[in-house]
Amino acid sequence: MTAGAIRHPGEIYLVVRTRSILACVIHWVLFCSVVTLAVTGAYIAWPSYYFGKGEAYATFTMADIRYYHFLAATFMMTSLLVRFYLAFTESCHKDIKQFLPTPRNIKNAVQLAYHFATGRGKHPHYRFVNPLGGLGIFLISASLFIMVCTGFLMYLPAETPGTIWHSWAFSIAHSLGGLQIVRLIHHVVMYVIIALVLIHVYMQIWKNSVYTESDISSIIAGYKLFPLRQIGHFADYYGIKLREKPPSTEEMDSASEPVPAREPPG
Amino acid sequence: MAVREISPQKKVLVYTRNFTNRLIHWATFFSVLVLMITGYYIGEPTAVYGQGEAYNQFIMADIRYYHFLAAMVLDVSLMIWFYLAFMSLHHRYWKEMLPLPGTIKGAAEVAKSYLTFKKPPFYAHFDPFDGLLFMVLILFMVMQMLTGFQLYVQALPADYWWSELIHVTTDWVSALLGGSQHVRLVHHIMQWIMVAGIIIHVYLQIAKTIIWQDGHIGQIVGGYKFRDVE
Amino acid sequence: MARHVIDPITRIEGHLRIEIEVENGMVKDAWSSGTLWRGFEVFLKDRDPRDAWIITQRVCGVCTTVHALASVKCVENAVGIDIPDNARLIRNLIMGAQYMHDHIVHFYHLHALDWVDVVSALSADPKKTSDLANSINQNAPNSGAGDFRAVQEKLKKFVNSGQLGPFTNGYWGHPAYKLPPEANLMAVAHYLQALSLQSRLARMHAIFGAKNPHIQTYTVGGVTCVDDLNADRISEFKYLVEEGRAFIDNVYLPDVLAVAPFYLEWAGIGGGLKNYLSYGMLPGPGGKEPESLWFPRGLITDRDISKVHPVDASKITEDVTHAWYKYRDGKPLHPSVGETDPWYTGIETDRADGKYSWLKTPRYDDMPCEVGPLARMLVNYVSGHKSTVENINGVLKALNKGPEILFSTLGRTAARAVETKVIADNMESWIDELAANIKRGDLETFTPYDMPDSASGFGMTEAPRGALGHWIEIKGKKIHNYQLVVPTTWNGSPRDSKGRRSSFEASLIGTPVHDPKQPVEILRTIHSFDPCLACSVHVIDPKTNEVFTTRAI
Amino acid sequence: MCQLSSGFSPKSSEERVKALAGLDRRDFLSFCSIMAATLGLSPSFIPKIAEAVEKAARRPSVIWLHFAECSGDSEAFIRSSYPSTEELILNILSIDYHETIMAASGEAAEAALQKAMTENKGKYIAVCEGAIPLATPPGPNAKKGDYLTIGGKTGLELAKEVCADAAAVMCVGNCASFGGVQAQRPNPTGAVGIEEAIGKPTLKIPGCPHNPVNSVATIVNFLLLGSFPKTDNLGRPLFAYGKRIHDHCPRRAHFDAGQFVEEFGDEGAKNGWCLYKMGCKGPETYHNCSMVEYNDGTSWPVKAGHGCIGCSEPNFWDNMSPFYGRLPNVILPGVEATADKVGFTLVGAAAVGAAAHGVYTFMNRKKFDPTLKDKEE
Repeated sequence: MTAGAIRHPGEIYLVVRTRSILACVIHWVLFCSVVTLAVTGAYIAWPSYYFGKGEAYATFTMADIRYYHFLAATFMMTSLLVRFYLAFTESCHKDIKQFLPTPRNIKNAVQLAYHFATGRGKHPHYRFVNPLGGLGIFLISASLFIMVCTGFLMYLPAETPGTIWHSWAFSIAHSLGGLQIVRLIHHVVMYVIIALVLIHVYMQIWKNSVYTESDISSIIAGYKLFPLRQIGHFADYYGIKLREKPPSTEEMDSASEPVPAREPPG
Repeated sequence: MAVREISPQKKVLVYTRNFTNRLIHWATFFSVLVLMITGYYIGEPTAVYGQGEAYNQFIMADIRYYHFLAAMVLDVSLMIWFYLAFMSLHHRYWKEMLPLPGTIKGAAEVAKSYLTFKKPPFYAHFDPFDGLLFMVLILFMVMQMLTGFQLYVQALPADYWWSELIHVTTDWVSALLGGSQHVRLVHHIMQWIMVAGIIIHVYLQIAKTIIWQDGHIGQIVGGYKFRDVE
Repeated sequence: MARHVIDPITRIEGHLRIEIEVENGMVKDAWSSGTLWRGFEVFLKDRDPRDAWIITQRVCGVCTTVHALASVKCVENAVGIDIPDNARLIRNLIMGAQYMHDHIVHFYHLHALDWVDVVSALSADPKKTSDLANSINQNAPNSGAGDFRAVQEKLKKFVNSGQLGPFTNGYWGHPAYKLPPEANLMAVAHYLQALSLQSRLARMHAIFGAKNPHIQTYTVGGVTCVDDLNADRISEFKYLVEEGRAFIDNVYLPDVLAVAPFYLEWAGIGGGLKNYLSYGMLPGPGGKEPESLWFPRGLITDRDISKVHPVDASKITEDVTHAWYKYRDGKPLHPSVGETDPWYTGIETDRADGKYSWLKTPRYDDMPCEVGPLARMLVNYVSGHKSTVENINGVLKALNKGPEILFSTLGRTAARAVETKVIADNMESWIDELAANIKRGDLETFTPYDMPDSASGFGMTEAPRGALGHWIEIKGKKIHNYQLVVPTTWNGSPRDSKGRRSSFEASLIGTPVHDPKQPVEILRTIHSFDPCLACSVHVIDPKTNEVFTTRAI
Repeated sequence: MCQLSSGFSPKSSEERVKALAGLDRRDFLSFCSIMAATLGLSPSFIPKIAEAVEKAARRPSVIWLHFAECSGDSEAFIRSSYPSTEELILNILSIDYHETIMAASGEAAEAALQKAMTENKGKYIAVCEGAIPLATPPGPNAKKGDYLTIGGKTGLELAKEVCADAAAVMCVGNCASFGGVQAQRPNPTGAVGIEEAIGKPTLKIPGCPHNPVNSVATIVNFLLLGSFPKTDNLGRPLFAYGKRIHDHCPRRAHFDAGQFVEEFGDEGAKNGWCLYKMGCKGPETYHNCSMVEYNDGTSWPVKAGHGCIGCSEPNFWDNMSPFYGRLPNVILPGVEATADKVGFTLVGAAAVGAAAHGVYTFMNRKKFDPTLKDKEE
């Protein structure tokens, strides 16, 4: 028990709900479907071994893998779509604004990036998604959206011959420079997603370790723990008595302003 | 709305796992993952076919190589883990994992808490229920090591000191189980049991994180969790 | 003295313009211009060397496959690999099929209308035509009086329809046409037969080569059609070869021998240059070049048919004095160090010292050379190539003339016919070798390799139109420099810096011209070369990337 | 597009049958059934096709122009088997100008062109082969398009002149359709397809070279219905370019099974496995090669063990190359690299950046953790 006292002796933390369980579930559905898409996609791009021996008429490895790729894609699209809808609702505290690259968000993200990179300045405590993370999630979502579009542009001409979807997808594919270019985009953007996810995971672990706010449990259990001392100006709210009306999202975000440290109440 | 709710509970941060401890956990995790995947191929080699001339194809050889490599990582991390269980400056946990009367009682209490949702006493490192589960998992890992070495040594040149050492330390396993084919069988079956154990372990950590709001799962990443302020 | 322009020259591949000066009914001077520039070497730069053959094959759709072959050879040379025996045989078969097909198309569809008056055939007596056909060759197919009557009826209806299609504005009735109506009718019948036949013969390419034109079976390291190495495909190929051989033996060669006596004066016209160059082709077992080549590599100078000189590729230079390019110091350069700087001065320039063509002017050891079937046959003949010697002597005997008549327009056309027969007769031996390999269980068609980071190589072969060479320089596994020196560049190029003419221009000098507005005599000589312009116009690599300045629109 | 206003004065079908002398009835009907099959029509259309061909008493005038090309499409066209080239020339079409086969040269050829254009104004089919170079060569007297001159005119001038009065413009081959081989990077002559050069919609029969089955079927559709067949939005007839090669490939079962040729000449190649890993572009190419094959159904590239190179698609020389690779290279300013190289660099940079940041923050952890700082103070 000795180690417990090395950092933050006596620091009081408050459990702060950051996500609905629904949002957590969607995150992991999205994660699993993207992993499945990446793995099956890798096979489709480099089918270096063949699975299942036998006559071609009775073996369907590539067909099956493509099937799972498409299946995972529907999961991915559905969860992305549901999450997008929830971003406008209370159950996800209407967080759409936190993900959009608005000038304010970008400005805050730059400041935050500077802090993360150098350690200079005070650490801003964001209850939900911080502007830098929001920007990253925006980029990942946008990349996923590109994957959905290019995926459909390849899927529709192949799987829906003779329909309006076919000619529709075909026109768009050709205006982009042909199916081969669509394929190239689909392939390269996957690397972009891998890189962004890598950074995302690293940043979560890093924040979890450096700021001791339990960021990791936020995506699993839906809460974080904030040091009471450092979110002093919310103390009356976080402290003993609950305020009638919860603070607005803007108020939460502006928690990045330097706050004078106080003794924890109680 | 649920998401806006902020718990009035006050918590205090507690360091529960030092860096070495966490590192060992993840080394164990990744090596077991690799062992499971490569082991699946070795047990079910028709899963992947190599193409081309046999003299130029090394799929099974490569996969066995990574299996052994991962096993080495696991062996080393387990050894360090055992050493620290008795010698750690931070937390000597060997007692917490033995089925002593106190541990069993605590474990029963924790098990009850899962059913009644009544929060058990705070355990900084792991609760007695986990302790017993870890003991089981560790025992399985040790058995996998023993059976694994026994299988491994069959392919080693006999006049090699290293193989002599393995023979001396693990031949009794073969004798006990009744021949190398049974060793293989046990190695295979125990893996499936371990998979079940790992699933239970992961589930419990997530459940505890959600129910008790102690940031429990974060401790294996950041090294800390939280304790209620009385 | 009038200057006459013939533009476009038709019944050739590509865009060619000939200008002549006529004095006293004879050509006094001539200029040949290639009028299309595509820039192959520019876009070959930075490509994957393995793709080069697919791209370079598109320089010509008529002698398709020959650029493909030269290209895979030059990359294989750079990579340093030998191809399996089956690949060599399939390449030889495809090359042989190319010659059988291309020469027949050239003679009947690109060249025959220079000698045959289609309209005159309307007044022929089918019975006499049949007698004529049978007197030349007893095995002539479809040569009954009824057959010729049907052709004549078809032709009559066609002419009476008033829509002459491709025969519109032909030089019908021109005094240079000397065949009797019966011979004309026979030739027209064979024109139509050959039209159907060539479409069947093209299938030889398709069997192993996927399609024709532009086969798709080569790859650096061999061929891809391993799945086609079976009895079914081989017998299909064999029967098509037989069909082609029957036509060559019973129609093509007899036709040449039947028409030639009426145009014997053309054995003295259109000779042109005195040097003949052949790179040789069709490698034998082992594939070593030039040792194993079935058609030898060699050079004949000054029409001296007692001696063949060896060929050294490093003696080839290209000159741009009269071509629409600029060289920094104006001197002729070897292709591998050539420069690119297009400099277009307009089509109506002063021919004496101006630029007037997109073709560069290649020279071997500072000598203008003729390339093509005549050059190949001469080199074969002088080297003692057995079947060539037999067949040429047979033709000379039939015409009752000596070898000197070969140096002419007629000689060129005869050489092409002889070559077709020589190659067609040897097709079977390659098929048998291939069948024997398959029987032995040898299905190897590809040699694996690793693309070197940097290397250089060259590939030389013969296109139906003449000597073809590709040069490649690889850097960073990409094409750094790629050059082609192609047959029609040798033959159709403008003058060099010393004012010496190339083949087209030289061979036109002294040609009688009855009416410059109906230049059928000019066409005879030009067509005897089988010009192929698309491949001739190209640029040499820009080490300095200067060519990109030409992109400004 | 391309509607024909009663181009041919109908004469008695008897007269037309006479004009078809020499083509015996059986051959003729077999030609008609092949055309019906190619156009995807039911067998009940066979007599209608026969009638349409027979009724067109005045053969449609065709003016065939060559621009920047290799004549491969002319060569392909004369490989037609059903009907044979002879039938096409003598009985079905009136090919009034075609540099590769016409008797006349020079001025006589020019005159033939003018005659055909005047006599058939608004009714002839302009068949274009080859791209139009639009760039201006450097040089004192150069003007736009001088990389190609025919009869003293630039290709662009000729194309505009001839296509203006055509009933329809049909582009054969990839060069005429989309610019083709000379239009690949860096396109030194500024070559473009006919449509882009003349600014008028054209019907396209791309391919390198095109399959004569498709050009002839298109012409027969024209004779049968008085209009060209339905096309996709690129102007390619749907009957020939409506389906992907990949979806009708005889090797498709091996694709779905995951059985691939790893190297030319290996066991997979001998067993006719899928050429996907050899860079086959069947999955992105719309063409009917896998169904009609070439040269009278003899073979086609995938049958000969070589991957498809996508020759019916726009810019295939750039998009589909390297031809032995699955994906085109990524071209960034000053850099050309494979997609995977770009990807690995990207992911590698992210990983290295993360690791460097991790080390940096560990070394400077006091900066990040005010508690530690407080404690020291």
